Amino acid sequence: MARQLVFGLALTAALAVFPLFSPWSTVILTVALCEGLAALGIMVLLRAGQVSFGHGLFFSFSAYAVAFLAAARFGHEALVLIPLGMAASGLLAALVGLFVVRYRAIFFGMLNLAISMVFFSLLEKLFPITGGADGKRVPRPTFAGIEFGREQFELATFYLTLLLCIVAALFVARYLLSPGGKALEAIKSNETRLEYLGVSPRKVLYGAYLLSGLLAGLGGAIIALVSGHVTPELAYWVRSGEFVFIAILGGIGGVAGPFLGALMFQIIRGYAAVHAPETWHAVLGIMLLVIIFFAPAGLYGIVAGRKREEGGR
Amino acid sequence: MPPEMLLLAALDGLAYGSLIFLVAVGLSLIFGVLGIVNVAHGSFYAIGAYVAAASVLALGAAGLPTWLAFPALLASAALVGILLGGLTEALLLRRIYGKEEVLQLIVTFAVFMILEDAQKVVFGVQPYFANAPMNWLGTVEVFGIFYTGYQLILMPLVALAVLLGLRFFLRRTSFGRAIVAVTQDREAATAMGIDATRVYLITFIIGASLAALGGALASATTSLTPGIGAGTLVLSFAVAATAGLGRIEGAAVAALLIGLGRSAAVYFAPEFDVLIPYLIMMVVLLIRPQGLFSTVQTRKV
Amino acid sequence: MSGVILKADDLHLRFGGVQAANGASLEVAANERIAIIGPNGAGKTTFINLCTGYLKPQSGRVVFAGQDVTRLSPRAITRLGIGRSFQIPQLFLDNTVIENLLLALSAREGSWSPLLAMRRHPKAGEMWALLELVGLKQIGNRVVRELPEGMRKLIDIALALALEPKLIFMDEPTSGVSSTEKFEVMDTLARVLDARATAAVFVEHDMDVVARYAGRVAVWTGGRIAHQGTPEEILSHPDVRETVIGVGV
Amino acid sequence: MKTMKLATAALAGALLAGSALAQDKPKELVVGIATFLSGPASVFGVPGRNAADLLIEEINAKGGVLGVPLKPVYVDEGAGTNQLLSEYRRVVQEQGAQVMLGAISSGSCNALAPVAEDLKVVNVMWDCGTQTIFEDGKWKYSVRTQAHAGAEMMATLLYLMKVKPDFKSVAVVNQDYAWGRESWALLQAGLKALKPDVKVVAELFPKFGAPDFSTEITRLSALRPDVVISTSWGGDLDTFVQQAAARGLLKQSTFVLPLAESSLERLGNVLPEGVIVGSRGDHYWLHPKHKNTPDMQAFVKKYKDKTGVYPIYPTFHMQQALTGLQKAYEKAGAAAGGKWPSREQVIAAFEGLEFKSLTGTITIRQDHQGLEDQLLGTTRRVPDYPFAVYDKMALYPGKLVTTPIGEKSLDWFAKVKPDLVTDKSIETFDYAK
Repeated sequence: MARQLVFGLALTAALAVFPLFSPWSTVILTVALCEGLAALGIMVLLRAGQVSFGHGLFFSFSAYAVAFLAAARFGHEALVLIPLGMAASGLLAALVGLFVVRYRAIFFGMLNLAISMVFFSLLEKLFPITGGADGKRVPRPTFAGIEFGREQFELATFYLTLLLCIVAALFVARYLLSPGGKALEAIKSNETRLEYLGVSPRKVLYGAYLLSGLLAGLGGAIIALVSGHVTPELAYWVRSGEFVFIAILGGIGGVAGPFLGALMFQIIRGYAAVHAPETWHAVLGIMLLVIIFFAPAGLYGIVAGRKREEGGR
Repeated sequence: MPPEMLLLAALDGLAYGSLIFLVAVGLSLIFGVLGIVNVAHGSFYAIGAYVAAASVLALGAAGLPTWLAFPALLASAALVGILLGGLTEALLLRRIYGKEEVLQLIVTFAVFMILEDAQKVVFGVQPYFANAPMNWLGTVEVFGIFYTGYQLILMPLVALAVLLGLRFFLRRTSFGRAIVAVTQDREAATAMGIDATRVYLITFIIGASLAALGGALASATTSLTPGIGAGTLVLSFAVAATAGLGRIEGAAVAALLIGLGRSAAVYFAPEFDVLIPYLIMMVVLLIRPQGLFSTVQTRKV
Repeated sequence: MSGVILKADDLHLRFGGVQAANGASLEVAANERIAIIGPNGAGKTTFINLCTGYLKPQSGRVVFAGQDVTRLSPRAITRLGIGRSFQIPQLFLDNTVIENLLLALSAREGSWSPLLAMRRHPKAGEMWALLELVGLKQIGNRVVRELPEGMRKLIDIALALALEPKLIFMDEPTSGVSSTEKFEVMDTLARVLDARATAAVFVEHDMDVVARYAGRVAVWTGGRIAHQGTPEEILSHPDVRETVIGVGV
Repeated sequence: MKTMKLATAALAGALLAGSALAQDKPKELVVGIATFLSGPASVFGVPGRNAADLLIEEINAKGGVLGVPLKPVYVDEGAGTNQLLSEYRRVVQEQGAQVMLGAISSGSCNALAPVAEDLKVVNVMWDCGTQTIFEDGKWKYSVRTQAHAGAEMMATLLYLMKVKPDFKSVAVVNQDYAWGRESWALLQAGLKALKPDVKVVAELFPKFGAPDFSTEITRLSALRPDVVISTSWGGDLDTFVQQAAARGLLKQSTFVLPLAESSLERLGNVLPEGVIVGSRGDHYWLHPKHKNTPDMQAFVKKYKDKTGVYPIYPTFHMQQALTGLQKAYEKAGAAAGGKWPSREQVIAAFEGLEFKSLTGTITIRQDHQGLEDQLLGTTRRVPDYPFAVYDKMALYPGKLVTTPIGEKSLDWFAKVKPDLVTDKSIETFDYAK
């Protein structure tokens, strides 16, 4: 636990000072943190052995919710829009969760994929409402009542995001150690026994699904604000796949993993975009293979060392 | 809407369904035997298409007779299946069979990302097509509407041949039976002297070749552009999951269902045609979580 | 019979051409200990599965504490107070022994606050005490996957006991336990069951264990009870000696 | 801990890599170019990049812009809008780009315009077509060096009315995204004004990147509309035309394909005679007035030598953007007394700028929208090439077909008068070797 805290603090501190040195990194880091949040949601589900290939649904749903609310001049304030976007995804997760928690393994993944693809198709189809494939612009809202310029807004959003990520990570860490988190792991290791403890695996998974939907929603809400534009691509299955990719890349051993993975993902993507603009997918793919075959515990596993997983971690 | 329009819509759905079937049945077969949902399947489809188009164009450039294009399509599919499929299985998948499903899925996802770019580097980004085989087969007239013989007759025939061929192979040949045995109980099959490693490799190659065959057939009617693999993959996921993963005949029915559903949508609700496959899949999974043709298996305690 | 807490009545279940339950009936009184014996394939485990909701009978019913539980899920039945252990231990292999038990405790107590660390559960001491009772305290912090089968068997039973059931089904509690420790284990179990006034139904192949710990014995063949009675009656019964114990002993 | 330090160091290195500030007469002028390097639209993006490489080399060989060589940095539009936005920022802030060329997709342009304002960087919209950019918004730092969708669709309509005045029914098959939808909305508004009695028998919007149009073609075959319009492009257009041609649909209806110039060479003998084609502007490598100019011949030869194919419209759009940029810098430099102009001076120089492209003259209006002529034609097979070429061409002056400043294209289309079809300023040409 102490080790994880030290690591978390170091990571946070490193992140907190970066934008001061290189202003242009603010947005990229914020984007990475947003993807980290979604990947954290994926990690929660991975603890139950379930993989969702459709979390782009919640990511994009809150992003579009924010876009619509901001365009409607309703709650034209970042500190209102973010929780509203998150709540929208939470509601959707509460609804979708009712169905998907009945499924396991590949069917869980496929059903999530299907639902997100329906939403993706709708975003593209309902052109008059959603702007189709070109998406919607998100006007820059006020931040705590202040009309910031671009740079200040980006900086403020970054620090807010960092703060929210810490809160989210700490909460998820606590949750994973709580009986509910342990029951979640039990779905992966022995669902039958869980039933025979009088626990409903569906309810346990439902809670986790809700949490993961909220986390992805939080990420989506912020990304809508910080990039000022939303497109259906946020809901495409490849995007959902990236979240899983990031979670595995970072490692699911600790809550810092997904964020580490997201940062690495952005760095590789940024570098590849400069030096190999036509083959950055391949670079990422090779990187992932290397991680899976040579460091299966992910980046977090490399950094934190391979420690026996016990209660505290 | 005159009644013959229904028939016309059905004919379109048949051709479309045949194509998706070829891709989906490979996906389904691989899942049934190896237990892996192969995301790289979309790339096998795309690369199969590119290789086929390239070889058909090369034949044309060499001034050889057009009918040679048909064996060239088959050969391209087999080449892609054996080379790419074989390498993927032998170099990567073989090392992770014991691991979690998620990791296996992600490995194929990584392969998909790599192959998508590889395809771009090799074949470029300009649309690519080789329509000689389609034009060579001419057209067929139904109720005053012209259809290409290629889509209306050849594609469904190939799909049917693959379906019957797979059935025969799995039920009547000793290697096919070995595949079925490994699917049902790997340990018992290995104890009986079946080489599971070989079964996995060959199954994966067959599955990959089927995807490549789908691509090869599509190359005559469709312009190949970057990204065709991703779209086809999701569609064949939908078919395979609707059918119940691992179900070969089921994949045929589901592909037909989705093909017909889609073409009906173009007539009656054109705004919904892209939603149809996913809606069918969702409805089926909500009613029958294990897919149309699978049976529930209870764990022994 | 007074104080019947479980009544399984004429259960039938057929799958894959096998009549796994063919008129299976049994009554269990509070605080009673019943051994089920019978050859492999007689439908003993199926009977437990039927009584605990894992399988649903095609006909017949199960009544527990005055409530029809035939169609209920294992989860609901567990909550009503029926516990069970398994022939092959069903555990959370990647967790420690105490975590396994604490999860059961949390389930029993309904403690699902996401901010409560499970290892700091206010009643965690109770689980350590239970571990001590079954002699597993020293391995409480070991990961289950590393432990031998015999120990897993015990943990499996402890997990069921942690829920404080009124009735417990145990599927071959002593299989995998070395013959020297068998009686020790069963002594401990009997003590816990008596102390908690828990009724028990257990499947057993060792006739010495049956003779010593069962109040009543039911002989299972062909998916139903063939004979039942006290251990003395049953173990001396000629048919039983031949069909059930016969070759083995 | 050691590994962590390493990781942190790597992160720092990645993020801290230099940030050049604008100076007086820089060593090089970094031009960020957003273009599709992946995805289906790379059929335009990659030719655009190839042309840029070639043209920048040429400009630099002649001493660059005001003596400063250009350095292109490419950004992939195909990576998705969010990724594009952060890359765009990075190129401006980290690599010190003073000018950005962005982008191809209207969606990207919509997303980039406000970012360019934020970053105060000159943004030349080098290929995107949506008319709404400058009709619905005012962007100080963005400018467009080619026509918009309004001009393109208006010219298309006028040409259709000219060559096939008697059509009674129309069907449309457009890609299902903003361009497909918006271009149809414009055409529909114009049709209503010019030919109110025409019947729209089918509006089909197949999925972007659809591999199969069989059902759509069956429906069109059954409906037998006089005219089939499709503003599709790239692989979608190729697939649609191929499948339609194989089934005789191209002979049954008159096809109007305003973007087909970019597919002519690829489609080879698939495209029959009599199809109405366009190229989103006046550019065409066999332009009746300019095909024999030395500049055009040199460009076509260089491009063909480099890529093996004839140049298509995005390469001309790139040429216009880079030429416009060069001229704006020269104009601003002269105004600044030979000093290196600031970004604000450059963008101001764009207003009212007139410059020659390979096929005509581009004028940048006060609203930063370019005026460009429009060339349409009807396909004809000639022995000179193994693919169809333009015949019966009509050249529409940009002024005639572009929505006036302050008006919205949709409203302007709704009140267009039929006499525009025969306006005297329209020049016509036939194919000549």
